[in-house]
Amino acid sequence: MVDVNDYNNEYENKWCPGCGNFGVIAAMKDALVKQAIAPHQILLISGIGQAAKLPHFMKCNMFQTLHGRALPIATGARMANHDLNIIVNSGDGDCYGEGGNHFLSAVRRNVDITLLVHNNKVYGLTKGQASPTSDMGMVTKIQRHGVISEPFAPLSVALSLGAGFVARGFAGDTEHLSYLIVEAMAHRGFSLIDILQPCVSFNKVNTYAWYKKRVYKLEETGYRPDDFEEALRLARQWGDRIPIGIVYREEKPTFEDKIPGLKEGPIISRRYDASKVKQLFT
Amino acid sequence: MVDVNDYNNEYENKWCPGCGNFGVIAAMKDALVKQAIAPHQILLISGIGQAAKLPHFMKCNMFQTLHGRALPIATGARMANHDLNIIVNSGDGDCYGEGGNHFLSAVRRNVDITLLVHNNKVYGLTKGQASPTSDMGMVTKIQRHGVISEPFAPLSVALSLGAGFVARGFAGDTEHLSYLIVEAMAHRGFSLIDILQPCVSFNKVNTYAWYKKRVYKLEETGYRPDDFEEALRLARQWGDRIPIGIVYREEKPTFEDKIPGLKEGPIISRRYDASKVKQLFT
Amino acid sequence: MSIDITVKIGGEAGQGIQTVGDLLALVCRKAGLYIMAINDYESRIRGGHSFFQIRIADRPVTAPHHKTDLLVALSRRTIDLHEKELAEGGLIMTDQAEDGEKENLVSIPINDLAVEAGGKITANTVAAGVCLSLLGAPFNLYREVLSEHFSKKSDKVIQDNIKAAELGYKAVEKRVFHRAFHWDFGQPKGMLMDGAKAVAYGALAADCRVAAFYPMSPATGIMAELIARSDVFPIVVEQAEDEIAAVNMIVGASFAGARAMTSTSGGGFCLMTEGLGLAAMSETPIVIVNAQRPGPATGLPTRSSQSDLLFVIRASQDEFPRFVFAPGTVAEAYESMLRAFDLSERYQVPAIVLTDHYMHTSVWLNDTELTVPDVVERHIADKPADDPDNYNRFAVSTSGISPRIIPCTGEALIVSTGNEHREDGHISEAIDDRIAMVDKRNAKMKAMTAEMAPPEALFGDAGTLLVGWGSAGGAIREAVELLRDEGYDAGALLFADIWPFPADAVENRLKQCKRFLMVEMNSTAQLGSLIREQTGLAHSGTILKYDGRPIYPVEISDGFKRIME
Amino acid sequence: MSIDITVKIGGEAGQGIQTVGDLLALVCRKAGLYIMAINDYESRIRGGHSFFQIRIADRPVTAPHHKTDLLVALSRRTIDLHEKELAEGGLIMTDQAEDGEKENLVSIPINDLAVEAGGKITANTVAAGVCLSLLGAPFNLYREVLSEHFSKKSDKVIQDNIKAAELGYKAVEKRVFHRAFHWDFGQPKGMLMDGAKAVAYGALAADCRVAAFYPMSPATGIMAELIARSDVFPIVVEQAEDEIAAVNMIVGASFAGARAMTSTSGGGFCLMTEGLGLAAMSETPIVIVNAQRPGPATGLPTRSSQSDLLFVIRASQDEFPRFVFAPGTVAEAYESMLRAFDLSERYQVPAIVLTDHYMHTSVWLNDTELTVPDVVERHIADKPADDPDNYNRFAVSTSGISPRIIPCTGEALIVSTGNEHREDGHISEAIDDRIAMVDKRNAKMKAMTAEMAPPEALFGDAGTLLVGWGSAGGAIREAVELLRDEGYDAGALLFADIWPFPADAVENRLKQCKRFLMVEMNSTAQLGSLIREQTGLAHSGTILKYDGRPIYPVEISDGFKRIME
Ligand SMILES: Cc1ncc(C[n+]2csc(CCOP(=O)(O)OP(=O)(O)O)c2C)c(N)n1
Ligand SMILES: Cc1ncc(C[n+]2csc(CCOP(=O)(O)OP(=O)(O)O)c2C)c(N)n1
Ligand code: SF4
Ligand code: SF4
Ligand SMILES: [Mg+2]
Ligand SMILES: [Mg+2]
Repeated sequence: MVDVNDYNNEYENKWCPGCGNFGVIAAMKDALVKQAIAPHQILLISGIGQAAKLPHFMKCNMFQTLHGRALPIATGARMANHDLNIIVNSGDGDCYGEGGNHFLSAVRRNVDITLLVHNNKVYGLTKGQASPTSDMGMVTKIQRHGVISEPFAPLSVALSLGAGFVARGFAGDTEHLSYLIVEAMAHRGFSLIDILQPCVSFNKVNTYAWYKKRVYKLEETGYRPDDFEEALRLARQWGDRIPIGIVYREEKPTFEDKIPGLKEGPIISRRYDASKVKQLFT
Repeated sequence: MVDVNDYNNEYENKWCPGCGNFGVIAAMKDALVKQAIAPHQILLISGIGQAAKLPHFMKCNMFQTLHGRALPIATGARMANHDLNIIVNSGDGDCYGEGGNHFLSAVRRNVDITLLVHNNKVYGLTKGQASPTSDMGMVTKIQRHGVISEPFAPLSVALSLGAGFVARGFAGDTEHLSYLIVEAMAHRGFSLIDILQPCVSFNKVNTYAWYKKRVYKLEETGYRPDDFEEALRLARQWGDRIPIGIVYREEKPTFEDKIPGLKEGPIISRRYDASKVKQLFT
Repeated sequence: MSIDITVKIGGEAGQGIQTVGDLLALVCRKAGLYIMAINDYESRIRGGHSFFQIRIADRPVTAPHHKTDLLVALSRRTIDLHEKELAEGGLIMTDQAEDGEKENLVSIPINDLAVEAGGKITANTVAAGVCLSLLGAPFNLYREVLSEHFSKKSDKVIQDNIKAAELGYKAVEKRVFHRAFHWDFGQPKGMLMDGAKAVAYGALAADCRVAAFYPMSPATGIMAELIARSDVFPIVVEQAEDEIAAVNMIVGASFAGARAMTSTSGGGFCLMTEGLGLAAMSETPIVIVNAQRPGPATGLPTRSSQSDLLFVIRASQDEFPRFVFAPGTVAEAYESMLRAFDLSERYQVPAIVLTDHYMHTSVWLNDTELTVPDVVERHIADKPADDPDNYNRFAVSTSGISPRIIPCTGEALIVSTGNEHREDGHISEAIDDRIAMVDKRNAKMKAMTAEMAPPEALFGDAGTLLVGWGSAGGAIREAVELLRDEGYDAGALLFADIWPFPADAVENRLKQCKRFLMVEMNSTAQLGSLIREQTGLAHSGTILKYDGRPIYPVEISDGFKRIME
Repeated sequence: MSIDITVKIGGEAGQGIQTVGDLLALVCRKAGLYIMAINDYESRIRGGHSFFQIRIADRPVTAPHHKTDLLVALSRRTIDLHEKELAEGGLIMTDQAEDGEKENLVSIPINDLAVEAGGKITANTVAAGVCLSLLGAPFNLYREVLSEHFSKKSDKVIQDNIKAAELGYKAVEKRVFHRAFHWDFGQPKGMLMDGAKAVAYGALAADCRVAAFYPMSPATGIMAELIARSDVFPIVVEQAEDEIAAVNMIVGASFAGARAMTSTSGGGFCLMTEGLGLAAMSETPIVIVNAQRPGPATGLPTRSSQSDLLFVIRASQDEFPRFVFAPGTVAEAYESMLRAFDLSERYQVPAIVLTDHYMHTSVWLNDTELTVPDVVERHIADKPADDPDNYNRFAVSTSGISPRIIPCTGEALIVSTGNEHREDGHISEAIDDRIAMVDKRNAKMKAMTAEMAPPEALFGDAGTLLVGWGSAGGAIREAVELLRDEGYDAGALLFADIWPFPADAVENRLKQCKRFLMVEMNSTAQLGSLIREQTGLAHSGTILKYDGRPIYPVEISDGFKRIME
């Protein structure tokens, strides 16, 4: 039996008290325990940022990498061993800013990993600059006259590029988020959960209260996430009402399915054969 | 009077005979002449690739830069001097592959430039690898078992990120393409023309004939490019019928409009004032 | 007796220790004192442990001191970690006392006093008040500083803070601190300046018009400073989607006629190296500030290092001339920016300014006068206007410099590319063109080398020279003093101009000494390698510190003695 | 008399000159001859001018020859450009003759003969037939090669080509070419191999399981070769979205347990430098091949260069151990890959293999036996299985090497990061941890240095040594022969193992000679700089070529003589 305590470690947590990330990590542990996955059976990969520190605060296999680069690292890991169960923790800056190009490609590849983007709509670790998802007009020390770029639209872009599992979670609703994580992990192929995550230190706009007033659960509306057009419409809904839940789900052959060399199992499990090398020289 | 000959130079053209790029350059020259823009009044910026060589084959101001980086270069040029009239020539690999992250940001910024993507759905200059827009299953020397990634969807992604001018052209219809270029240049803000461009050397799928059978002009259907939902639907249309023309158009404040420092004119035209510097030390 | 006192304020991130330090610095400046302060913090927003350490003196001080005279402990951990650094007769001031008053411990209920004064938010004002009172600073001085500091706030805020200051002062009225002194040193000797500000001001003085960056510690501070000034100065600053975009944006901006810069740290610099090569190939002037921190990879994001020297000199494929500066003081940081912009445009090559976290986040009282150019020479060609048809952007010349014009400002057309090219800028694969262009670019090196100042010598005729570069210079300077006071025949050579390497001057200097030792904030003595590469001369020992923390003068003098034994 | 003949086939891109060359090479190999061939083409798909230049000899040849005995001109421009290179008694064979037969000109209607044989597509077979006939090669040999070469094609294709060959042969039946010789040299002496293939085969022999790349000349060829073998070998190759993704993919793959590599050229390598640092910090083994071409920036994409040496040694912020190899022959290229993978895993550091366009696209007949390991040692720790709770990925050890495990293969947990860290892999900013980890990483350097082979010496006791590295070695080798034949006291030192620099061995060697000259394909003699940095010894002159073209032995011997005068 896997217990939530199995996932607790003694490493000091470095987030601000009240940070939305606490909700995310609680939901993750809960989801892993629910699936009876033990710490040595899971691999967390992250980039750099407050979100990306998460793996340090959990006892399990982990690799925290470079700002923006978690997705190619995870893709490479799956190429080597597609039995690995991988969750990627990333921030909005990490994933949609520095790592934007990799996000596009990971979706298009349909690599079988679960991506959790802790979307606090701000650069937390570097002290509060606008991120790609910051709403227009948001004022920061750097964006003194307010953000002037259109916000990045993760759900719409993912859908446009054929993503098979597109969801939105809320760090303030751990139970619902845990459910989403379980579903995302069950999904074969790339799954995205963009998580609305309050940053109590730098984002004074999109607070817990702000979200609580606005979010509603798709699961409670009878919505079935199999209608692409409807999903596209919901992906764009923002403002007074913000949907959380599974926006779209469709299983398709994964990246790993489509690579002939992986049919026989993980490439690392295959055998080295000197005779084949010798044949090269004949 | 500007004449098309003003744009001809003696530098040897290096494209393959029959390449779709010839249609693009003809359309560009035609569009510039129509607008009575002289060679010293226009600046072409490009990346690296067959498409990106275009500026060399035209007599005008030009800067061919790095693979993937034409958009940030153009953005920087506009920051310095937003009176510059800039066209960016890019390839599908250049713009949606190596430069994918910049594409996302250029759209979101709404920088007032005109982007022509010569989309031949293949890496031409590097001899025929798949590009981000190659259709699934397309076989190349590198993609021996066919492309396994979902193709990049430039129009849908641009629309998702708030692009104000989204069009598709066809290199085989110079006149129509010239019209699109004129419209795109007239548009205040970022304008994208994704150009279906046959590559006679490496793309044996998406040939002139293949396109000619499929493309139809939106202008001939009575379509008005002001309905976002409809634009999104058209952006996804591919296969038997492929729309060309202006898919969406909406003017919004540009990047340059929204930077307070640019209100008084191009930043390079302002005056250096030593007394302001001295004030820093008081 | 000369004044040399170190106050260290420790606490958690978010507690505002920096405010305490800022107030102390302002009061000291007003009193005509000199200061030098360092900022130590972790890569997190709340909690953990950080400190601000300010050295107060009646003469210029260039490095931090390793002993603390007054330790202000806003957290228990501050005492645990730093008690051992207390100088003889030093005091700990805290609101965290567990075991009551001790001889060297002043227990003050800072938060209670703050609440009494008008709110917890004034706690830092209380704390600074306690410090100033212990040090014997007149209350008036502090009141004036508070009034100025909060001049844009409401009257209530000002009054609350003055009240808080008073309460702090009174709380230690009776306490005699034998390091207290008479605060009377005349007019302020200069301006408080940290490296980030110095770099930003240098850029403004150089008429930088466009800046692009991606946030990265410790470089972001420069951009924050530029942005804060962008209402007054003609400058546009854009936060890019990544460092690749940032460097290419400034290449574009410079191409279009604006002086342009970016700033970053190691990992971001990696991503800029391809763009650096484009600037070189297209001969587009750009300025990149690389604010070093320990690596490799993410390393220690809020710590300091001098470990990118050899990387920035060789960064990007193939060979091309570039400038590399490594200023050692805030004044040099400012002047380096002026020179970087000017020389970059004069020679049409990229310029890199190497700073570091220590330089960026430390504060000095700068008493050096800084250059403010009356006009900014842009080195733009005007000739092409006469004969636009025959304009060649890359015309071969003996100096290697070709006439540069700005696109769309006249009839002459500019053709430029990152490929190898002909004189007219069009791509060429011809052997002759390739050789001509490589030779043309390399030809600049001679005059560029002549622009480089030789390293500053301190007691340059001493038997043993301590050789260092960049921000380590301050500590080396004081180490030389310490050593000479103890009778050692020590001197120093401090590099601020790194590349093109002023080889002849260095060789002449180093040939005269018996031996030289490298003092660097890295683990392999990179400047030592470069000196050997350029002069053939080998150092006789190293004093290296690579734990991310600033080096203390005494660490250098101790290292010196160890080697000399 | 020994055989040493150069045939040069010139024409436009897309005309298939490469096929002519390939056929000649195959026939020569079958005849027991040696060959060495270079490939010269522009950065375009059709048109322009390219050539394939094959040197045929009865003993190993390591570099191209500057004179052409038989010039096959499939375009008029070939004659214009290359006629002057014709050796005494050399012939031009062409279908482009304007002014009819000349003494040194054989005019053949190649296309007409091809059409006669069955189609224009056989033109290359005709051309090769003409060459072979002129050189006196027995027709049977050619027929056999054609049958093998087209063995997977239809019978008609084979017959057409044999017909074409025959027509080519007959067309010059009467022509006497005084360079014809008797084709009888026994069995094939080895295998035809270009650098790209050698690198790819080395990777397969090293059991590389994952490769990721972004297309870039001249590196893509390696990946094409790996992909072509991926049905037989357990290897997955992915075209990444950019070079940043490519390098990070292989870091991920290696972390997950697969030997992994990427390949690129300068601009792509720039983009990989941050990932290189991640590999270093997380001590994840990776192999990067940087196939050099002239820069900076896009430079000359289809030309060659040796100009990234100092860059790759210092690339990425801060300091860390890495291996750098620069193989000089195809056999060395193959062996370097084996060693790069093995040493990278043994020491848990990144390894860089520096090749270049010339190496990748040239073909040699390799007669050296190549190592094929029976088992591939992976240097993975098994200990943690006994005590998973106390496993520390970055445990400090005197060798600097810590036990590496593969995630999710047991109970022990792996914790890794690109930040500075504790022994257990969690982020740490503590001074002790930082110093321990830097020292641990640096500690590997000693044993790594011992792995490095000293440079190969040719007449190492000669008075003057020509010093070079990588693919320039072949030409230097022949230059030494030329010089010694002329009575000069010349030798050479050829570097294939570059970093960690085998300083002691080099110093010992170089101290013995009177002088040494650097022979490099760059404009600043980068290895010369490195030698001086590492040994203090300065070269006495340089023979540098940086026009992107391969260097000829005679250029080196001429340079030598010029310097010695
Ligand atoms: C190449 C590079 N550029 C910049 C940085 C600095 N950096 C660290 S975290 C971060 C942004 C963090 O924002 P986000 O990803 O949204 O994470 P958050 O802290 O908000 O959770 C940046 C810019 C870096 N580490 N590496
Ligand atoms: C950093 C970098 N990576 C790779 C390359 C090699 N490269 C040159 S052009 C090109 C792709 C061209 O494809 P595309 O942009 O679609 O242009 P096309 O040639 O098809 O018009 C690549 C990968 C490069 N020049 N620079
Ligand atoms: S800065 Fe924001 S995101 Fe980071 S830990 Fe604090 S509250 Fe959380
Ligand atoms: S390779 Fe394709 S895109 Fe390039 S010039 Fe030839 S036809 Fe055009
Ligand atoms: Mg964030
Ligand atoms: Mg293309």
